Amino acid sequence: MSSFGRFDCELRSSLPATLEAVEVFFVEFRRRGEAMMERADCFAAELLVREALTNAVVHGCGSDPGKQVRCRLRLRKGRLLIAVADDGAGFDWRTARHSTAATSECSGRGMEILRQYANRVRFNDKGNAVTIIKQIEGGTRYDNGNQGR
Amino acid sequence: MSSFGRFDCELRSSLPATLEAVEVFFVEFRRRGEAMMERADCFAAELLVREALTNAVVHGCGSDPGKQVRCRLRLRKGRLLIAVADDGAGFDWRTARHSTAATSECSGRGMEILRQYANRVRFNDKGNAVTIIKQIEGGTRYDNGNQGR
Amino acid sequence: MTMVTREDNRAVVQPGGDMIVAATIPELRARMRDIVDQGVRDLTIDLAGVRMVDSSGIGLLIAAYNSLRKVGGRIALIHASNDVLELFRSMRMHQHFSITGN
Amino acid sequence: MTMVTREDNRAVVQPGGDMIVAATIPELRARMRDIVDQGVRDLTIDLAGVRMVDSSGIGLLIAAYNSLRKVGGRIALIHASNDVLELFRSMRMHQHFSITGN
Ligand SMILES: Nc1ncnc2c1ncn2[C@@H]1O[C@H](COP(=O)(O)OP(=O)(O)O)[C@@H](O)[C@H]1O
Ligand SMILES: Nc1ncnc2c1ncn2[C@@H]1O[C@H](COP(=O)(O)OP(=O)(O)O)[C@@H](O)[C@H]1O
Repeated sequence: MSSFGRFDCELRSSLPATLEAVEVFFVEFRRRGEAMMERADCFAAELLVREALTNAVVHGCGSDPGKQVRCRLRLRKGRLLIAVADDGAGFDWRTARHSTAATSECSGRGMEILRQYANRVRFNDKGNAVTIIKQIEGGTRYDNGNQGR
Repeated sequence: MSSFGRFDCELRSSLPATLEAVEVFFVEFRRRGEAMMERADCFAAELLVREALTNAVVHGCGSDPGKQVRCRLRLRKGRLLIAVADDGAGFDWRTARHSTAATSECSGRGMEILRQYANRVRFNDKGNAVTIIKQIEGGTRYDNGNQGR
Repeated sequence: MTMVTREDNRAVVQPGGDMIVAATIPELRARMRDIVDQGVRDLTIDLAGVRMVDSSGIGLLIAAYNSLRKVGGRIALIHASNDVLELFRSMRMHQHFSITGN
Repeated sequence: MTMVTREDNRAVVQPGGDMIVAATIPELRARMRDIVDQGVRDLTIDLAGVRMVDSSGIGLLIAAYNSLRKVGGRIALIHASNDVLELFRSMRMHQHFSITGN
Protein backbone atom coordinates (compact mmCIF):
# COMPACT_ATOMS: atom_id res chain seq x y z
CA MET A 1 0.00 0.00 0.00
CA SER A 2 1.46 3.30 -1.01
CA SER A 3 0.13 6.66 -0.02
CA PHE A 4 -0.23 9.50 -2.48
CA GLY A 5 -1.04 12.28 -0.12
CA ARG A 6 -3.04 14.01 2.51
CA PHE A 7 -6.65 14.93 2.76
CA ASP A 8 -7.87 17.57 5.19
CA CYS A 9 -11.28 18.97 5.64
CA GLU A 10 -13.27 21.27 7.79
CA LEU A 11 -16.97 21.74 8.35
CA ARG A 12 -18.37 24.79 10.08
CA SER A 13 -22.00 24.69 10.91
CA SER A 14 -24.51 26.63 12.92
CA LEU A 15 -27.80 24.89 13.52
CA PRO A 16 -31.08 25.60 15.31
CA ALA A 17 -31.18 24.07 18.79
CA THR A 18 -33.59 21.25 17.98
CA LEU A 19 -33.10 17.49 17.81
CA GLU A 20 -34.68 17.54 14.33
CA ALA A 21 -31.98 19.91 13.08
CA VAL A 22 -29.37 17.60 14.61
CA GLU A 23 -30.74 14.74 12.51
CA VAL A 24 -30.72 16.85 9.33
CA PHE A 25 -27.12 17.69 10.13
CA PHE A 26 -26.26 13.99 10.44
CA VAL A 27 -27.69 13.13 7.03
CA GLU A 28 -24.94 15.29 5.52
CA PHE A 29 -22.39 14.31 8.15
CA ARG A 30 -22.73 10.66 7.16
CA ARG A 31 -22.57 11.27 3.43
CA ARG A 32 -19.35 13.22 3.84
CA GLY A 33 -17.95 11.15 6.70
CA GLU A 34 -18.20 7.90 4.77
CA ALA A 35 -16.08 9.34 1.98
CA MET A 36 -13.52 10.57 4.49
CA MET A 37 -13.16 7.90 7.16
CA GLU A 38 -13.12 4.16 7.66
CA ARG A 39 -16.43 2.64 8.72
CA ALA A 40 -15.41 2.01 12.33
CA ASP A 41 -14.22 5.60 12.65
CA CYS A 42 -17.52 6.86 11.22
CA PHE A 43 -19.46 5.26 14.08
CA ALA A 44 -17.16 6.64 16.79
CA ALA A 45 -17.05 10.09 15.17
CA GLU A 46 -20.83 10.25 14.80
CA LEU A 47 -21.34 9.10 18.37
CA LEU A 48 -18.99 11.76 19.76
CA VAL A 49 -20.58 14.52 17.68
CA ARG A 50 -24.05 13.30 18.72
CA GLU A 51 -23.28 13.43 22.43
CA ALA A 52 -21.78 16.89 22.17
CA LEU A 53 -24.55 18.29 19.95
CA THR A 54 -27.38 16.72 21.94
CA ASN A 55 -26.03 18.16 25.18
CA ALA A 56 -25.65 21.60 23.60
CA VAL A 57 -29.19 21.47 22.19
CA VAL A 58 -30.95 19.97 25.21
CA HIS A 59 -28.99 21.25 28.21
CA GLY A 60 -27.37 24.33 26.69
CA CYS A 61 -30.38 25.68 24.78
CA GLY A 62 -33.38 23.90 26.31
CA SER A 63 -34.24 22.77 22.75
CA ASP A 64 -35.25 26.34 21.92
CA PRO A 65 -35.46 26.59 18.09
CA GLY A 66 -34.69 30.31 18.35
CA LYS A 67 -31.24 29.47 19.71
CA GLN A 68 -28.26 28.24 17.71
CA VAL A 69 -25.59 25.63 18.34
CA ARG A 70 -22.23 25.98 16.63
CA CYS A 71 -20.24 23.02 15.46
CA ARG A 72 -16.85 22.76 13.84
CA LEU A 73 -15.35 19.51 12.62
CA ARG A 74 -11.84 19.31 11.31
CA LEU A 75 -10.06 16.26 9.95
CA ARG A 76 -6.35 16.79 9.59
CA LYS A 77 -3.28 14.60 9.88
CA GLY A 78 -5.24 11.62 11.18
CA ARG A 79 -7.01 13.58 13.85
CA LEU A 80 -10.62 14.54 14.07
CA LEU A 81 -11.33 17.69 16.04
CA ILE A 82 -14.91 18.26 17.15
CA ALA A 83 -15.79 21.65 18.66
CA VAL A 84 -19.36 22.30 19.81
CA ALA A 85 -20.53 25.49 21.53
CA ASP A 86 -23.83 26.91 22.72
CA ASP A 87 -24.83 30.20 24.40
CA GLY A 88 -26.26 28.54 27.51
CA ALA A 89 -25.17 28.87 31.13
CA GLY A 90 -22.74 25.97 30.93
CA PHE A 91 -22.26 23.57 33.84
CA ASP A 92 -19.75 22.34 36.36
CA TRP A 93 -17.85 19.95 34.10
CA ARG A 94 -15.05 19.61 36.63
CA THR A 95 -17.36 17.51 38.76
CA ALA A 96 -19.51 15.99 36.00
CA ARG A 97 -16.79 14.83 33.72
CA HIS A 98 -15.51 12.07 35.92
CA SER A 99 -18.99 10.75 36.65
CA THR A 100 -19.94 7.22 35.70
CA ALA A 101 -23.66 6.48 35.77
CA ALA A 102 -24.76 3.58 37.97
CA THR A 103 -25.71 0.81 35.54
CA SER A 104 -29.39 1.22 36.40
CA GLU A 105 -29.55 4.99 35.89
CA CYS A 106 -31.46 6.15 32.83
CA SER A 107 -29.35 9.18 32.02
CA GLY A 108 -25.93 10.68 32.56
CA ARG A 109 -24.01 8.54 30.08
CA GLY A 110 -23.00 11.25 27.62
CA MET A 111 -19.87 12.29 29.49
CA GLU A 112 -18.77 8.71 29.86
CA ILE A 113 -19.20 8.04 26.14
CA LEU A 114 -17.03 11.08 25.39
CA ARG A 115 -14.41 9.76 27.78
CA GLN A 116 -14.53 6.24 26.34
CA TYR A 117 -14.45 7.14 22.65
CA ALA A 118 -12.34 10.31 22.53
CA ASN A 119 -8.61 10.75 22.98
CA ARG A 120 -9.11 14.12 24.64
CA VAL A 121 -12.06 16.14 25.91
CA ARG A 122 -11.74 19.77 26.96
CA PHE A 123 -14.34 22.26 28.15
CA ASN A 124 -14.09 26.01 28.31
CA ASP A 125 -14.22 27.44 31.81
CA LYS A 126 -17.96 28.13 31.72
CA GLY A 127 -18.86 24.71 30.35
CA ASN A 128 -20.79 25.76 27.23
CA ALA A 129 -18.10 24.82 24.72
CA VAL A 130 -16.42 21.46 24.34
CA THR A 131 -13.47 20.39 22.19
CA ILE A 132 -12.99 16.72 21.49
CA ILE A 133 -10.01 15.07 19.79
CA LYS A 134 -10.23 11.64 18.20
CA GLN A 135 -7.43 9.82 16.40
CA ILE A 136 -8.72 8.41 13.14
CA GLU A 137 -7.42 5.32 11.32
CA GLY A 138 -8.05 6.14 7.69
CA GLY A 139 -8.35 9.86 8.03
CA THR A 140 -5.49 11.51 6.26
CA ARG A 141 -3.76 9.22 3.91
CA TYR A 142 -5.42 7.46 1.11
CA ASP A 143 -3.90 4.27 -0.06
CA ASN A 144 -4.12 2.84 -3.53
CA GLY A 145 -4.38 -0.62 -2.09
CA ASN A 146 -5.82 -3.00 -4.64
CA GLN A 147 -8.31 -0.58 -6.11
CA GLY A 148 -6.01 0.29 -9.01
CA ARG A 149 -6.95 -0.72 -12.52
CA MET B 1 -33.91 24.93 1.59
CA SER B 2 -31.95 26.19 4.54
CA SER B 3 -28.22 26.05 4.89
CA PHE B 4 -26.52 25.06 8.12
CA GLY B 5 -22.97 25.87 7.25
CA ARG B 6 -19.86 25.61 5.24
CA PHE B 7 -17.73 22.72 4.19
CA ASP B 8 -14.14 23.19 3.04
CA CYS B 9 -11.60 20.64 2.10
CA GLU B 10 -8.17 20.26 0.74
CA LEU B 11 -6.31 17.37 -0.81
CA ARG B 12 -2.56 17.44 -1.29
CA SER B 13 -1.11 14.66 -3.31
CA SER B 14 2.13 13.67 -4.91
CA LEU B 15 1.96 10.84 -7.40
CA PRO B 16 4.34 8.94 -9.68
CA ALA B 17 4.26 10.27 -13.24
CA THR B 18 2.36 7.37 -14.78
CA LEU B 19 -1.13 7.15 -16.23
CA GLU B 20 -1.80 4.16 -13.97
CA ALA B 21 -1.11 6.27 -10.87
CA VAL B 22 -3.45 8.91 -12.25
CA GLU B 23 -6.22 6.30 -12.39
CA VAL B 24 -5.52 5.15 -8.84
CA PHE B 25 -5.74 8.78 -7.79
CA PHE B 26 -9.14 9.12 -9.47
CA VAL B 27 -10.62 6.15 -7.62
CA GLU B 28 -10.21 8.16 -4.40
CA PHE B 29 -10.99 11.45 -6.09
CA ARG B 30 -14.40 10.17 -7.12
CA ARG B 31 -15.24 8.64 -3.75
CA ARG B 32 -14.51 11.95 -2.03
CA GLY B 33 -15.78 14.19 -4.81
CA GLU B 34 -19.19 12.57 -4.87
CA ALA B 35 -19.66 13.31 -1.17
CA MET B 36 -18.57 16.90 -1.71
CA MET B 37 -20.07 18.07 -4.99
CA GLU B 38 -23.16 17.78 -7.15
CA ARG B 39 -22.98 15.17 -9.89
CA ALA B 40 -22.59 17.67 -12.74
CA ASP B 41 -19.76 19.38 -10.89
CA CYS B 42 -18.04 16.03 -10.32
CA PHE B 43 -17.75 15.45 -14.08
CA ALA B 44 -16.38 18.93 -14.79
CA ALA B 45 -14.00 18.76 -11.84
CA GLU B 46 -12.69 15.33 -12.80
CA LEU B 47 -12.25 16.40 -16.43
CA LEU B 48 -10.26 19.49 -15.45
CA VAL B 49 -8.05 17.54 -13.05
CA ARG B 50 -7.56 14.83 -15.69
CA GLU B 51 -6.39 17.26 -18.35
CA ALA B 52 -3.98 18.97 -15.99
CA LEU B 53 -2.61 15.71 -14.52
CA THR B 54 -2.31 13.96 -17.88
CA ASN B 55 -0.34 16.88 -19.34
CA ALA B 56 1.95 16.99 -16.30
CA VAL B 57 2.54 13.22 -16.50
CA VAL B 58 2.91 12.89 -20.27
CA HIS B 59 4.43 16.20 -21.40
CA GLY B 60 6.01 17.35 -18.14
CA CYS B 61 7.53 14.03 -17.04
CA GLY B 62 7.54 11.86 -20.17
CA SER B 63 5.58 9.28 -18.15
CA ASP B 64 8.75 8.54 -16.15
CA PRO B 65 7.67 6.58 -13.02
CA GLY B 66 10.73 7.94 -11.21
CA LYS B 67 9.30 11.46 -11.45
CA GLN B 68 6.51 12.91 -9.39
CA VAL B 69 3.57 15.14 -10.16
CA ARG B 70 2.11 17.32 -7.41
CA CYS B 71 -1.55 18.06 -7.13
CA ARG B 72 -3.50 20.22 -4.75
CA LEU B 73 -7.28 20.45 -4.74
CA ARG B 74 -9.13 22.87 -2.52
CA LEU B 75 -12.86 23.32 -2.22
CA ARG B 76 -13.78 26.48 -0.36
CA LYS B 77 -16.65 28.95 -0.54
CA GLY B 78 -18.12 27.40 -3.67
CA ARG B 79 -14.86 27.40 -5.54
CA LEU B 80 -12.69 24.52 -6.56
CA LEU B 81 -9.02 25.30 -6.94
CA ILE B 82 -6.91 22.79 -8.83
CA ALA B 83 -3.13 23.22 -8.78
CA VAL B 84 -0.93 20.76 -10.67
CA ALA B 85 2.84 21.02 -10.99
CA ASP B 86 5.63 18.94 -12.46
CA ASP B 87 9.41 19.33 -12.64
CA GLY B 88 9.58 19.32 -16.43
CA ALA B 89 10.79 22.01 -18.80
CA GLY B 90 7.36 23.60 -19.14
CA PHE B 91 6.13 25.05 -22.44
CA ASP B 92 5.11 28.21 -24.16
CA TRP B 93 1.58 28.44 -22.78
CA ARG B 94 1.23 32.03 -23.97
CA THR B 95 0.94 30.69 -27.52
CA ALA B 96 -0.64 27.31 -26.77
CA ARG B 97 -3.38 28.44 -24.49
CA HIS B 98 -5.43 30.16 -27.13
CA SER B 99 -5.13 27.29 -29.57
CA THR B 100 -8.23 25.50 -30.79
CA ALA B 101 -7.56 22.19 -32.52
CA ALA B 102 -8.93 21.83 -36.02
CA THR B 103 -11.89 19.45 -35.72
CA SER B 104 -9.97 16.71 -37.53
CA GLU B 105 -6.80 16.90 -35.42
CA CYS B 106 -6.22 13.98 -33.09
CA SER B 107 -4.59 15.87 -30.25
CA GLY B 108 -4.27 19.33 -28.77
CA ARG B 109 -7.67 19.52 -27.09
CA GLY B 110 -6.53 19.63 -23.46
CA MET B 111 -6.02 23.38 -23.37
CA GLU B 112 -9.39 23.98 -24.96
CA ILE B 113 -11.16 21.77 -22.42
CA LEU B 114 -9.51 23.74 -19.61
CA ARG B 115 -10.71 26.96 -21.23
CA GLN B 116 -14.24 25.65 -21.76
CA TYR B 117 -14.78 24.13 -18.33
CA ALA B 118 -12.79 26.37 -15.98
CA ASN B 119 -13.52 29.89 -14.82
CA ARG B 120 -9.84 30.74 -14.77
CA VAL B 121 -6.62 29.07 -15.89
CA ARG B 122 -3.20 30.38 -14.94
CA PHE B 123 0.28 29.06 -15.63
CA ASN B 124 3.53 29.91 -13.92
CA ASP B 125 6.06 31.64 -16.12
CA LYS B 126 7.89 28.46 -17.07
CA GLY B 127 4.74 26.54 -17.87
CA ASN B 128 5.20 23.54 -15.57
CA ALA B 129 2.57 24.54 -13.01
CA VAL B 130 -1.06 25.34 -13.69
CA THR B 131 -3.76 26.72 -11.40
CA ILE B 132 -7.37 26.26 -12.39
CA ILE B 133 -10.42 27.82 -10.72
CA LYS B 134 -13.88 26.36 -11.12
CA GLN B 135 -17.07 27.68 -9.51
CA ILE B 136 -19.01 24.81 -8.00
CA GLU B 137 -22.79 24.62 -7.53
CA GLY B 138 -23.14 22.52 -4.42
CA GLY B 139 -19.68 22.99 -3.06
CA THR B 140 -19.85 24.88 0.16
CA ARG B 141 -23.29 24.94 1.59
CA TYR B 142 -25.20 21.89 2.44
CA ASP B 143 -28.91 22.12 2.32
CA ASN B 144 -31.31 20.07 4.37
CA GLY B 145 -33.73 20.01 1.44
CA ASN B 146 -36.18 17.19 1.91
CA GLN B 147 -33.73 14.71 3.36
CA GLY B 148 -34.78 15.47 6.96
CA ARG B 149 -36.59 12.88 9.00
CA MET C 1 -42.52 2.92 12.61
CA THR C 2 -41.65 0.57 15.42
CA MET C 3 -42.89 -2.98 14.74
CA VAL C 4 -44.13 -5.22 17.56
CA THR C 5 -44.74 -8.97 17.27
CA ARG C 6 -46.61 -10.36 20.30
CA GLU C 7 -47.31 -13.85 21.56
CA ASP C 8 -48.79 -14.28 25.05
CA ASN C 9 -46.54 -12.40 27.48
CA ARG C 10 -43.68 -12.26 25.00
CA ALA C 11 -42.98 -9.55 22.45
CA VAL C 12 -40.31 -8.74 19.88
CA VAL C 13 -39.79 -5.05 19.12
CA GLN C 14 -38.09 -3.82 15.94
CA PRO C 15 -37.41 -0.11 16.35
CA GLY C 16 -38.41 2.04 13.35
CA GLY C 17 -35.64 3.88 11.52
CA ASP C 18 -32.01 2.92 11.91
CA MET C 19 -31.18 4.78 15.12
CA ILE C 20 -32.12 4.78 18.80
CA VAL C 21 -31.09 8.33 19.63
CA ALA C 22 -32.41 11.43 21.39
CA ALA C 23 -34.61 12.48 18.45
CA THR C 24 -36.20 9.07 17.92
CA ILE C 25 -36.76 7.69 21.43
CA PRO C 26 -40.12 9.31 22.32
CA GLU C 27 -42.03 7.04 19.92
CA LEU C 28 -40.12 3.92 20.97
CA ARG C 29 -40.55 4.76 24.65
CA ALA C 30 -44.34 5.07 24.26
CA ARG C 31 -44.58 1.74 22.44
CA MET C 32 -42.49 -0.09 25.02
CA ARG C 33 -44.53 1.40 27.85
CA ASP C 34 -47.76 0.17 26.21
CA ILE C 35 -46.32 -3.29 25.78
CA VAL C 36 -45.35 -3.62 29.43
CA ASP C 37 -48.73 -2.18 30.50
CA GLN C 38 -50.41 -4.83 28.38
CA GLY C 39 -48.69 -7.57 30.35
CA VAL C 40 -45.60 -8.41 28.33
CA ARG C 41 -42.88 -9.80 30.61
CA ASP C 42 -40.41 -11.19 28.12
CA LEU C 43 -39.25 -8.43 25.77
CA THR C 44 -36.80 -8.89 22.92
CA ILE C 45 -35.46 -5.85 21.11
CA ASP C 46 -34.26 -6.72 17.62
CA LEU C 47 -31.46 -4.32 16.72
CA ALA C 48 -30.89 -5.76 13.23
CA GLY C 49 -31.73 -2.49 11.48
CA VAL C 50 -30.11 -0.25 14.07
CA ARG C 51 -26.92 1.49 12.99
CA MET C 52 -26.59 3.98 15.83
CA VAL C 53 -27.46 4.14 19.53
CA ASP C 54 -26.51 7.14 21.66
CA SER C 55 -26.54 7.78 25.42
CA SER C 56 -30.25 8.65 25.29
CA GLY C 57 -30.95 5.36 23.54
CA ILE C 58 -29.00 3.48 26.18
CA GLY C 59 -31.01 5.36 28.81
CA LEU C 60 -34.25 4.21 27.21
CA LEU C 61 -33.12 0.57 27.17
CA ILE C 62 -32.14 0.83 30.85
CA ALA C 63 -35.52 2.40 31.66
CA ALA C 64 -37.28 -0.52 29.95
CA TYR C 65 -35.11 -2.94 31.87
CA ASN C 66 -35.93 -1.20 35.16
CA SER C 67 -39.69 -1.28 34.62
CA LEU C 68 -39.67 -4.92 33.53
CA ARG C 69 -37.54 -5.93 36.48
CA LYS C 70 -40.09 -4.37 38.86
CA VAL C 71 -42.77 -6.68 37.52
CA GLY C 72 -40.55 -9.75 37.33
CA GLY C 73 -39.91 -9.55 33.58
CA ARG C 74 -36.78 -9.63 31.47
CA ILE C 75 -35.35 -8.07 28.37
CA ALA C 76 -32.95 -9.27 25.68
CA LEU C 77 -31.18 -7.42 22.89
CA ILE C 78 -30.49 -9.35 19.69
CA HIS C 79 -28.74 -8.71 16.36
CA ALA C 80 -26.62 -5.82 17.61
CA SER C 81 -24.03 -4.61 15.07
CA ASN C 82 -20.36 -4.80 16.02
CA ASP C 83 -20.20 -1.07 16.67
CA VAL C 84 -23.29 -1.16 18.87
CA LEU C 85 -22.07 -4.29 20.69
CA GLU C 86 -18.80 -2.57 21.49
CA LEU C 87 -20.64 0.49 22.76
CA PHE C 88 -22.87 -1.63 25.02
CA ARG C 89 -19.86 -3.50 26.31
CA SER C 90 -17.92 -0.34 27.10
CA MET C 91 -20.98 0.99 28.92
CA ARG C 92 -21.28 -2.25 30.93
CA MET C 93 -24.78 -3.01 29.73
CA HIS C 94 -24.23 -6.76 29.71
CA GLN C 95 -24.55 -6.58 33.50
CA HIS C 96 -28.31 -6.29 32.96
CA PHE C 97 -29.09 -7.53 29.49
CA SER C 98 -28.67 -10.59 27.44
CA ILE C 99 -27.02 -9.06 24.37
CA THR C 100 -26.16 -10.93 21.19
CA GLY C 101 -24.67 -9.75 17.90
CA ASN C 102 -25.50 -10.72 14.37
CA MET D 1 -12.43 -5.67 -22.21
CA THR D 2 -13.78 -3.94 -25.29
CA MET D 3 -16.69 -5.85 -26.85
CA VAL D 4 -17.22 -5.93 -30.61
CA THR D 5 -20.36 -7.15 -32.37
CA ARG D 6 -19.86 -7.56 -36.14
CA GLU D 7 -22.22 -8.11 -39.03
CA ASP D 8 -20.84 -7.80 -42.59
CA ASN D 9 -19.12 -4.46 -42.89
CA ARG D 10 -20.83 -3.09 -39.78
CA ALA D 11 -19.64 -3.27 -36.19
CA VAL D 12 -20.75 -2.04 -32.79
CA VAL D 13 -17.99 -1.39 -30.24
CA GLN D 14 -18.63 -1.24 -26.50
CA PRO D 15 -15.48 0.11 -24.84
CA GLY D 16 -14.33 -1.86 -21.77
CA GLY D 17 -14.34 -0.03 -18.44
CA ASP D 18 -16.29 3.16 -17.91
CA MET D 19 -13.81 5.65 -19.33
CA ILE D 20 -12.18 6.59 -22.64
CA VAL D 21 -9.15 8.40 -21.28
CA ALA D 22 -5.38 8.54 -21.72
CA ALA D 23 -4.77 5.40 -19.65
CA THR D 24 -7.37 3.26 -21.38
CA ILE D 25 -7.13 4.22 -25.05
CA PRO D 26 -4.26 1.97 -26.23
CA GLU D 27 -6.43 -1.16 -26.03
CA LEU D 28 -9.43 0.53 -27.65
CA ARG D 29 -7.25 2.02 -30.40
CA ALA D 30 -5.81 -1.41 -31.27
CA ARG D 31 -9.28 -2.99 -31.46
CA MET D 32 -10.66 -0.23 -33.67
CA ARG D 33 -7.68 -0.43 -35.98
CA ASP D 34 -8.20 -4.21 -36.38
CA ILE D 35 -11.86 -3.67 -37.15
CA VAL D 36 -11.17 -1.16 -39.89
CA ASP D 37 -8.38 -3.38 -41.28
CA GLN D 38 -10.88 -6.25 -41.42
CA GLY D 39 -13.14 -4.23 -43.68
CA VAL D 40 -15.66 -2.62 -41.35
CA ARG D 41 -16.98 0.61 -42.86
CA ASP D 42 -19.92 1.39 -40.62
CA LEU D 43 -18.76 1.70 -37.02
CA THR D 44 -21.02 2.42 -34.04
CA ILE D 45 -19.48 3.17 -30.68
CA ASP D 46 -21.86 2.46 -27.83
CA LEU D 47 -21.06 4.83 -24.97
CA ALA D 48 -23.76 3.46 -22.63
CA GLY D 49 -21.24 2.39 -19.99
CA VAL D 50 -18.93 5.35 -20.44
CA ARG D 51 -18.88 7.87 -17.62
CA MET D 52 -15.82 9.87 -18.64
CA VAL D 53 -14.07 10.88 -21.86
CA ASP D 54 -11.04 13.17 -21.83
CA SER D 55 -9.14 15.00 -24.58
CA SER D 56 -7.14 11.84 -25.40
CA GLY D 57 -10.40 9.92 -25.77
CA ILE D 58 -11.77 12.59 -28.10
CA GLY D 59 -8.49 12.36 -30.05
CA LEU D 60 -8.98 8.60 -30.47
CA LEU D 61 -12.53 9.03 -31.74
CA ILE D 62 -11.33 11.65 -34.23
CA ALA D 63 -8.52 9.33 -35.37
CA ALA D 64 -11.07 6.56 -35.97
CA TYR D 65 -13.23 9.00 -37.90
CA ASN D 66 -10.27 10.09 -40.02
CA SER D 67 -9.24 6.56 -40.96
CA LEU D 68 -12.80 5.52 -41.79
CA ARG D 69 -13.35 8.61 -43.89
CA LYS D 70 -10.28 7.76 -45.97
CA VAL D 71 -11.86 4.43 -46.95
CA GLY D 72 -15.35 5.83 -47.42
CA GLY D 73 -16.73 4.63 -44.09
CA ARG D 74 -18.61 6.35 -41.30
CA ILE D 75 -18.86 6.35 -37.55
CA ALA D 76 -21.67 7.02 -35.09
CA LEU D 77 -21.67 7.51 -31.33
CA ILE D 78 -24.73 6.33 -29.40
CA HIS D 79 -25.95 6.37 -25.80
CA ALA D 80 -23.71 9.24 -24.67
CA SER D 81 -24.44 10.47 -21.13
CA ASN D 82 -25.53 14.09 -20.68
CA ASP D 83 -22.10 15.06 -19.39
CA VAL D 84 -20.34 13.41 -22.32
CA LEU D 85 -22.83 14.87 -24.83
CA GLU D 86 -22.16 18.34 -23.49
CA LEU D 87 -18.43 17.79 -23.74
CA PHE D 88 -18.72 16.60 -27.37
CA ARG D 89 -20.91 19.54 -28.21
CA SER D 90 -18.54 22.06 -26.68
CA MET D 91 -15.70 20.47 -28.62
CA ARG D 92 -17.71 20.70 -31.88
CA MET D 93 -17.58 16.94 -32.50
CA HIS D 94 -21.05 16.86 -34.05
CA GLN D 95 -19.42 18.38 -37.14
CA HIS D 96 -18.08 14.89 -37.91
CA PHE D 97 -20.12 12.41 -35.99
CA SER D 98 -23.66 11.37 -35.62
CA ILE D 99 -23.98 11.58 -31.81
CA THR D 100 -27.03 10.56 -29.80
CA GLY D 101 -27.70 10.50 -26.07
CA ASN D 102 -29.49 7.92 -23.98
N1 LIG E 1 -23.70 22.13 26.93
C1 LIG E 1 -24.17 21.94 28.19
N2 LIG E 1 -24.80 22.96 28.84
C2 LIG E 1 -25.29 22.78 30.08
N3 LIG E 1 -25.18 21.63 30.77
C3 LIG E 1 -24.57 20.59 30.21
C4 LIG E 1 -24.03 20.67 28.89
N4 LIG E 1 -23.47 19.47 28.59
C5 LIG E 1 -23.65 18.68 29.65
N5 LIG E 1 -24.32 19.34 30.65
C6 LIG E 1 -24.66 18.82 31.99
O1 LIG E 1 -23.96 17.63 32.23
C7 LIG E 1 -24.85 16.61 32.63
C8 LIG E 1 -24.33 15.25 32.23
O2 LIG E 1 -24.40 15.13 30.82
P1 LIG E 1 -24.43 13.68 30.16
O3 LIG E 1 -23.36 12.84 30.76
O4 LIG E 1 -24.40 13.89 28.70
O5 LIG E 1 -25.83 13.04 30.58
P2 LIG E 1 -27.32 13.44 30.20
O6 LIG E 1 -27.26 14.33 29.01
O7 LIG E 1 -27.97 12.13 29.93
O8 LIG E 1 -27.87 14.12 31.42
C9 LIG E 1 -26.17 16.97 32.01
O9 LIG E 1 -27.27 16.43 32.70
C10 LIG E 1 -26.13 18.50 32.11
O10 LIG E 1 -26.54 18.92 33.36
N1 LIG F 1 2.93 20.31 -18.05
C1 LIG F 1 3.39 20.47 -19.33
N2 LIG F 1 4.70 20.38 -19.58
C2 LIG F 1 5.16 20.53 -20.86
N3 LIG F 1 4.37 20.77 -21.92
C3 LIG F 1 3.06 20.87 -21.73
C4 LIG F 1 2.48 20.74 -20.42
N4 LIG F 1 1.14 20.90 -20.55
C5 LIG F 1 0.90 21.12 -21.86
N5 LIG F 1 2.03 21.13 -22.56
C6 LIG F 1 2.19 21.37 -24.03
O1 LIG F 1 1.00 21.92 -24.54
C7 LIG F 1 0.56 21.18 -25.66
C8 LIG F 1 -0.96 21.22 -25.78
O2 LIG F 1 -1.54 20.48 -24.74
P1 LIG F 1 -3.02 19.92 -24.86
O3 LIG F 1 -3.90 21.02 -25.38
O4 LIG F 1 -3.39 19.31 -23.58
O5 LIG F 1 -2.96 18.84 -26.02
P2 LIG F 1 -2.22 17.42 -26.06
O6 LIG F 1 -1.88 17.05 -24.65
O7 LIG F 1 -3.23 16.53 -26.68
O8 LIG F 1 -1.00 17.63 -26.92
C9 LIG F 1 1.11 19.80 -25.45
O9 LIG F 1 1.24 19.08 -26.64
C10 LIG F 1 2.45 20.10 -24.79
O10 LIG F 1 3.41 20.40 -25.76
